[in-house]
Amino acid sequence: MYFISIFPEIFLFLWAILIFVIDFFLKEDKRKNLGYLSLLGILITLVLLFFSAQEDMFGGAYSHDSLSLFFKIVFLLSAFLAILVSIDYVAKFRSFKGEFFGLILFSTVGMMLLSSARELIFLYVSLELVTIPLYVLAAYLKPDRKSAEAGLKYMLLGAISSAILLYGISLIYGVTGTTFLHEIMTMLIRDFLHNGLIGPGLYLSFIFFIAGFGFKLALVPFHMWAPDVYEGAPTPITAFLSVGSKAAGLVAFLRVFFEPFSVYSLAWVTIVAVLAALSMIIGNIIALLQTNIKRMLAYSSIAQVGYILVGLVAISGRGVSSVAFYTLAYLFANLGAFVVAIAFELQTGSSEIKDYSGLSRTSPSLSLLMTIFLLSLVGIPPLAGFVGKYFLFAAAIEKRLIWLVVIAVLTSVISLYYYVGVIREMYFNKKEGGEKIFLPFAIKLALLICIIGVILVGLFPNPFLNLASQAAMVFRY
Amino acid sequence: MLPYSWIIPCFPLLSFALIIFFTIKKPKLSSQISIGAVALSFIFSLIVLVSVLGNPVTSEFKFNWLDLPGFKVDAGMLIDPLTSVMLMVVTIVSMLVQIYSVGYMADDPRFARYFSFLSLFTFSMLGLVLSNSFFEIFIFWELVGLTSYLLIGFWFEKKTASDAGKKAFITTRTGDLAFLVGIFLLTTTVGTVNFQEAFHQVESGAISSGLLTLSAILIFGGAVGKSAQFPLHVWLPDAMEGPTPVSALIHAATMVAAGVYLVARLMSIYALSVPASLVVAIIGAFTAFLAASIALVQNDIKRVLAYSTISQLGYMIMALGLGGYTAGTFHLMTHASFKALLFLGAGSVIHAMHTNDIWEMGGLYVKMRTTAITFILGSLSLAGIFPLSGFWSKDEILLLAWNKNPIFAIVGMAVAFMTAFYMFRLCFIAFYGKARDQHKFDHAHESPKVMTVPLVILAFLSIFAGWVGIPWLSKGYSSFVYHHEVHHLEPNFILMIVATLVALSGIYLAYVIYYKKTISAEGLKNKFAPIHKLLYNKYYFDELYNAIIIRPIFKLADFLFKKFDQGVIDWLVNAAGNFTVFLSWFWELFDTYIVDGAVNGVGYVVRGTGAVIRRVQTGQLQNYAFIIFFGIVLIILLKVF
Amino acid sequence: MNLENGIQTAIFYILSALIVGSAFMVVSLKNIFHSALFLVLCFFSIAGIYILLSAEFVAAVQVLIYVGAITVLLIFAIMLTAQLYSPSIRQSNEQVIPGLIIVGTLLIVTLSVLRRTSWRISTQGIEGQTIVSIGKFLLTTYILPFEVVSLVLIAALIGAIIIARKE
Amino acid sequence: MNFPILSYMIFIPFVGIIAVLLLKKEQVQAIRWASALFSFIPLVLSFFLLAHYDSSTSTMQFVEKHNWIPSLGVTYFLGADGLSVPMLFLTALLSFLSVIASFNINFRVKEYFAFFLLLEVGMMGVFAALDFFLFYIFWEVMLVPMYFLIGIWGGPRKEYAAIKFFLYTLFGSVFMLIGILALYFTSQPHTLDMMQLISQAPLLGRGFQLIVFVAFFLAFAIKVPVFPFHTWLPDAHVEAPTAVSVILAGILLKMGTYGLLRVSLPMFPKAALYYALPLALLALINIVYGALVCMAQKDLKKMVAYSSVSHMGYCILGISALTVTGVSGCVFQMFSHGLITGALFLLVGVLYDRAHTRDIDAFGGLWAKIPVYTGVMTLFCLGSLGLPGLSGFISEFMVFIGSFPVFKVIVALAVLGVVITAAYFLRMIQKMFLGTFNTKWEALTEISGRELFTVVPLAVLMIGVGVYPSPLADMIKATLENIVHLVTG
Amino acid sequence: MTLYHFLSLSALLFCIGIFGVLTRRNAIGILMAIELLFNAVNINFVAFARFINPQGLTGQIFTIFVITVAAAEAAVGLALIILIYRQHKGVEVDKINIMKW
Repeated sequence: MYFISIFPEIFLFLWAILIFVIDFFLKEDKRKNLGYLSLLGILITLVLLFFSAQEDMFGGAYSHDSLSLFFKIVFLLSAFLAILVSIDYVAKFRSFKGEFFGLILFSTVGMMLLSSARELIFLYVSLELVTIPLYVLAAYLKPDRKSAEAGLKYMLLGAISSAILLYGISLIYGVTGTTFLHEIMTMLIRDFLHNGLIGPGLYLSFIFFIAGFGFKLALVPFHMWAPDVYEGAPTPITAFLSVGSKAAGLVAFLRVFFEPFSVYSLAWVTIVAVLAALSMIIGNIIALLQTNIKRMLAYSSIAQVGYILVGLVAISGRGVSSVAFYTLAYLFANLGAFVVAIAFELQTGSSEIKDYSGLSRTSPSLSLLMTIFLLSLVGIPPLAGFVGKYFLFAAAIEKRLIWLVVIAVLTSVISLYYYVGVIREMYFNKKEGGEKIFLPFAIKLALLICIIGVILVGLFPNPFLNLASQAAMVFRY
Repeated sequence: MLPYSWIIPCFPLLSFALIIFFTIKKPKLSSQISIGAVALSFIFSLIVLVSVLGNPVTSEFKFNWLDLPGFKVDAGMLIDPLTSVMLMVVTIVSMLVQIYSVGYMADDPRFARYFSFLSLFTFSMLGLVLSNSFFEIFIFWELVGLTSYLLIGFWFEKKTASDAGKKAFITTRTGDLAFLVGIFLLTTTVGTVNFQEAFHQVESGAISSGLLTLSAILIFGGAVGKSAQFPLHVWLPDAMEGPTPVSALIHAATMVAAGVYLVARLMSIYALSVPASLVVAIIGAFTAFLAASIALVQNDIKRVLAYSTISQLGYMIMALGLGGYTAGTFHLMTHASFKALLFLGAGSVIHAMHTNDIWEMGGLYVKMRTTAITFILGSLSLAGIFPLSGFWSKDEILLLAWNKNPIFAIVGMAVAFMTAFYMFRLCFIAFYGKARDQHKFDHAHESPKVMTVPLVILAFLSIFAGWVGIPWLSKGYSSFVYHHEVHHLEPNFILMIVATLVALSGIYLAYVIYYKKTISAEGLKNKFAPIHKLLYNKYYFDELYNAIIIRPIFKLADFLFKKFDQGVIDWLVNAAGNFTVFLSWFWELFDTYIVDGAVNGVGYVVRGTGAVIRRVQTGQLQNYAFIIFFGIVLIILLKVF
Repeated sequence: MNLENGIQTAIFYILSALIVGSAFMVVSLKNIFHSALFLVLCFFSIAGIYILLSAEFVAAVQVLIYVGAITVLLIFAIMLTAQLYSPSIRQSNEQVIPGLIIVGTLLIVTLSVLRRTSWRISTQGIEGQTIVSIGKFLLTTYILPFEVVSLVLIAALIGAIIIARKE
Repeated sequence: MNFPILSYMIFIPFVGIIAVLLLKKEQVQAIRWASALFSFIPLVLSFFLLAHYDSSTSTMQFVEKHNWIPSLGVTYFLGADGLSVPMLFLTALLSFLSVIASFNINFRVKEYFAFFLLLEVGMMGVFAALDFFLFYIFWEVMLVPMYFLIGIWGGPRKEYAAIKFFLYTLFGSVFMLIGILALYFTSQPHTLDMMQLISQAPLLGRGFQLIVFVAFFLAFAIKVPVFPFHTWLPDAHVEAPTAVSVILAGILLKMGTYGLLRVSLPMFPKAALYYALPLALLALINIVYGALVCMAQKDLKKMVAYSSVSHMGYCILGISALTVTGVSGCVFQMFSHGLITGALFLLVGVLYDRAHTRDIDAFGGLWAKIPVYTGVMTLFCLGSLGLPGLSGFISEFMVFIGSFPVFKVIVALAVLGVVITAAYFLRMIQKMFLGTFNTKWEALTEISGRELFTVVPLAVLMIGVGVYPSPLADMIKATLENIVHLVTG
Repeated sequence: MTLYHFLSLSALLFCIGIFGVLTRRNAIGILMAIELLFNAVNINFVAFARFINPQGLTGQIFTIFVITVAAAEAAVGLALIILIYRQHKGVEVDKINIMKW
């Protein structure tokens, strides 16, 4: 038997509320256990997800299909890992330990809704549900000036970007007179058949949409917030941002641009392609000079989005499935790297790359894992990152986007340099008095999940690929 | 028996292996093994000779060694009269020299190694003689080169010695380049590396005369290198740094003759190409004259002999160039005997005197009679005095030259004259007159039996070996070793007499100057100072080569490494550097580590741009907002309008 | 053109003038408190525009939430963040000129685009009680966003508390 | 045969890695012997390979094919033919010997051997893989351990050398990746199976071939390395620890030429013909340039490194000739250069361990002190300078005779390389071993049994191939004939 | 009084808002400017609702949602500003740039 398709979201939301409630009755030091509770919630949601029907609801405003399924899994995974690593991290907060998890869950619910949203009001509102908790979470380390600054920057720029998005939405609404994606599609197709050219108003709205989603994806030139926020925010949140909210932006992008806007794909694809190229180039180049690992990973994640879009601009089933697949691969590798960073930070309180020197001597296994994650991000086979990139490039090449792929591969060569920079610190240099990094159980578990993910997705990508290609079948090309 | 003659080279090889791996610590045993081995090969080659004499035909034995389309090699042996003769020469000389060495090298720390090298050499030389294909002969060709390198540099503590070895190897190898290319040219055209087949193809006109000439000349380049012909003759005199017996064996009797042997072996090619054979003849004649003239004024006993060797080799080459297959090889044989004798003699003198400078010797006749007598016999033979071996062979060549082209005959005469002169200059200075260095003279003594016996044997040979070629013999050398058909030259008495007279006059002149001293050597020297200087410095060949070849190459190498591998790259780095300077009031660019390599150049640029771009990330929230809107406006302007 | 239209037009232009003027004040005044007040004015006149567009309910909401809630919040915050009446503080940064350029171009571009776009103007106007139909819509078609926005509010609420609370 | 011998050869070292990782850091001896064992088994297997290989046909043998990632058309497809079998054998042999040679590593032993075995996995895989995806994976997998091996255990400028190597090779291989994808999508039906792609090669358009050939060539040329891309080599070779230099020179360089033979020629016949002359010219530059640069070297190891540049030039020349003899010469050269240069690096390492310098001029007259070492060293130098009777000669000769009919002038010039090679090797020998003994080295000890054990097999093979090459020739003949036929038709 | 009038009005307002965002040093000022942006959008929506689909009224509904969310964002934003104020004793955003490059 199947639940109604929105049931998982409802459940997770209620669970979040439950967390808040229990939080009142727990003593400050017990509250970290709420983390395990929320993990349980996520697991249950995951299970429910597979037992919930794939159908449209609310007159097509909400639809749970293979695409949203895939991305909901991604969201839940990233939330799971983020919470897992937070359990020991929350010790840094003086208060509101419980709410931390609750807000993450809220944001996750938002993402899940977003991935199913096929109506613009709903899409906008759930987008806000994703981001508003994140504003708070980014500023969660209150005494830390960096954290507060990150929160403010994120919030203000986020508000601006959502205003831009709204303007775009309003224009679309003006052109088509509706906010339901499928209706918009029919309208646009009619226009298209009526007069092939794209109207300027529509074009403007496309651009505003790209800008709005580009902000969430941290796509050049809308990426500026990312490095600062990533650096300032509590590291688990940085991890969550770098995967969860990106994926959210991605899925919204797919929904909007591949269903209604696909008619005029020629109009927007070049813009996106160019922005992708810029992201790869700028992200990688600036990352070369970073000394803080969080900031470095921020820039690298900007570049990674560029790679993802390489697959996207090849508007094809292969392309979309490659995007989905790479998101998964990227999730494991990137979160893995962050988990290591968190473990290191928890012990040494530093996230400077130079402090990693000699890590391979004091805690070899940790540095080995880090190496694997980073190499996966570079795209060294047989790790997940490689298969993902291969798939992306394959999609692009199939569509003869050679120039883009050339840029992609060259920049990935550049990226090698800074990823390996960390490895070099860990393995080649030695530091006196570096002590072994202690790994709490939760962190161990997170690392285990990530490493298994990276290697499994790399060596036996079949099931994941099938899932991804099913997700891609949602759209017509 | 013939099919089994592959055994001949195997004995020395075996002994080489044995010595290297087992008896390197037991000098006595090693020498016995080595000598025993060569003795065995001598016996077998004797058998071969007999059987070939029995029916003088060319017989080949081969098996497939490598089979690729376009490159099929049958390893094997080619046995004909020439081969059998060469086998004899090689085995005899090598055997005698090894016996002699037992005495000469008696107190050398690396006695065993010395013999192992000798065996290796004998093996390679025999292999070379037996080869049946260009490929195979080239292999052994290189191997003898190697052994000669090892043996010249045997006393490697002496810088001069190891230098000489290197020089020899590289110089000959330069010749081998031409040889190699020639082989490529010929074999790829006729499609086989086997001698017989190649000859057959060539004679059936499978290759255009132009190509044939070219390849023939190129291949001759190999001979020029090995046989120290002009312009690659410079290595041989230096090679005298090696132990004297080695000089006798390798640099007088056998290896240097390999070039001559090669030309003889390829007679059917040269016969078909007039220009090529002409080149050969001219080179030979020129070298003969050149070397002889240099020999006139040298003071180092071995160097005199070395130059005489060069000139004699030139003689043979000239003969072959003139189509004198018989004459050339005949002289090769006789020359082997008396030149080996002379070297060994010189060796025993040096052994006694511990010096090479003839002006420190003198009056040795009384001290070491056997050596002196044999040496003088050798000299006579070399000068070509009736009825010693030298006479017959040289006469054969002169006769041939006279019939073919008198100019060469005249050159030959001149050379003969000079030869006689410098040999006896040597004899008179070394063995007669009074001792110049009393101290050395007192310590001088006759060499042990083990050294003198070979001298005697060789002396015997250098008297009688030539008699097999006496023109009046009905079944002489010429009717045994010949190319295609026997051409029996009518002996020419006038020529014989003239030749003898020339030789005698040369001897007389030497007698007058260095024995009677009626003409002062000094006077002459001063009178012809420039010429003397020129000759004394061997026409400045070494200096020339050093200036025009060796130094430039090193310069080039240095340039490529220093300037190019690092320079170009530096240039890129600087380019990157300038780029960064131009781009930047940003210090990040300069704190990067020192780099070389284009990659780093690029890296520089990338980092530079990075440092520039990152400055946009000011941390100013409103700049970020600005960028966002700027981007949007830009896109709109680009796309919508 | 008939009188009613004329009046409407006149009102529109007055309101527009108010809106733009006050908005400009908001972004340019040295004294942040004054600009807050101008913001209130701006919101009111926008409400007026809504009424012109026969969206009474929206107008009401505008007044309630914006004027009632948000501006109050803003002023409250301004009070909290002290140093108000010190005109010595520069209120605008050095981005004025580039900002003007960007904004100007954007404005021109947008206007021309909007001008050149062919809108599907529907002939009939809004009739009857909009409030009723809006209510219907909110509880039928748009029930989902309606629910979700409540989550947003909860999240914002909790968040605001967490952030703002002193430790 | 259904026994998946290739998979075993590839993955037994991997088992070795696990074994090594399970051992304790302190159990140095155990780690050493374990890795020796796990690199020895593949060697044994490779003998089986040689024994069971049927040289009469050019078809793939020991084939293993399983579906892996159907949606990408990726299969787990292994196989060996006359081209790969010798390389696999060489890999197994050199890896084993290098492991033995690495016994003197005392610093972070565990990691060292783990990386080393991983390296072996990669190399084996490259030579056995017949599916492009698989090929690329192994190709890349090697880079990582190599990076660490150079970077951790290398010489003074190790980090620089390591990252340079990594960047260079990755730069090349990403273009190969693009090429692979391009091939995949042009093939009908889409496939990554090399054999099928080869069979489809004639269908490819000329322009397409010309472009994609370059993409692949970049990757291979950097590995070889061909002239403009060679600058990573001296750094990497010089800084790397002995055993790694051996692998670098012995195997990694061969992958470039192997790739050219396995991929570039059969899949882009038209391009191969088109680019033959430029290739030959590059080869010429490699040969002469490399040799000349050797002359200028003071550092022994650097000299050997540059000599590789020169020697790999012969391989390229042989390939560019597109004649069976030339290509066989190339394969011969690959094999013999693997043996000789491997041994040379081992010997250089032996000396360096004792003297702690590689400055040629610092030595002198060593023959008197360490005759055995001198003898072996001289032997290999002679092999390297192409002395007849040793493998170097036969391969060079084949290359020359194979390419002479095609490029007369180029070959005639390339022969110069032979003399220059002789010159710098003899110069080196003379400076180090001849002349008066430099008493500074009184304490120098003779080469040890273990070290001797590492080079003797190589010497035996070198002489064996040199004296009687036909076994190897017969093994590769059929395959190469097929390849050349595919190109020249 | 056509649709274009209203759209131009909103565009104007939007641009003014952007100007404020770009130039206001005071964080609260920026927040106000952002509110202007939202209002501009709202005008768009309502105008479209009026002229494009009068029976649908989607625009008006959207406006309501926007207003609500804006309120929420304002709340969070102001909280953040207060937090910043506590740390920096000021709310000038161009002073808040610990993190850069």
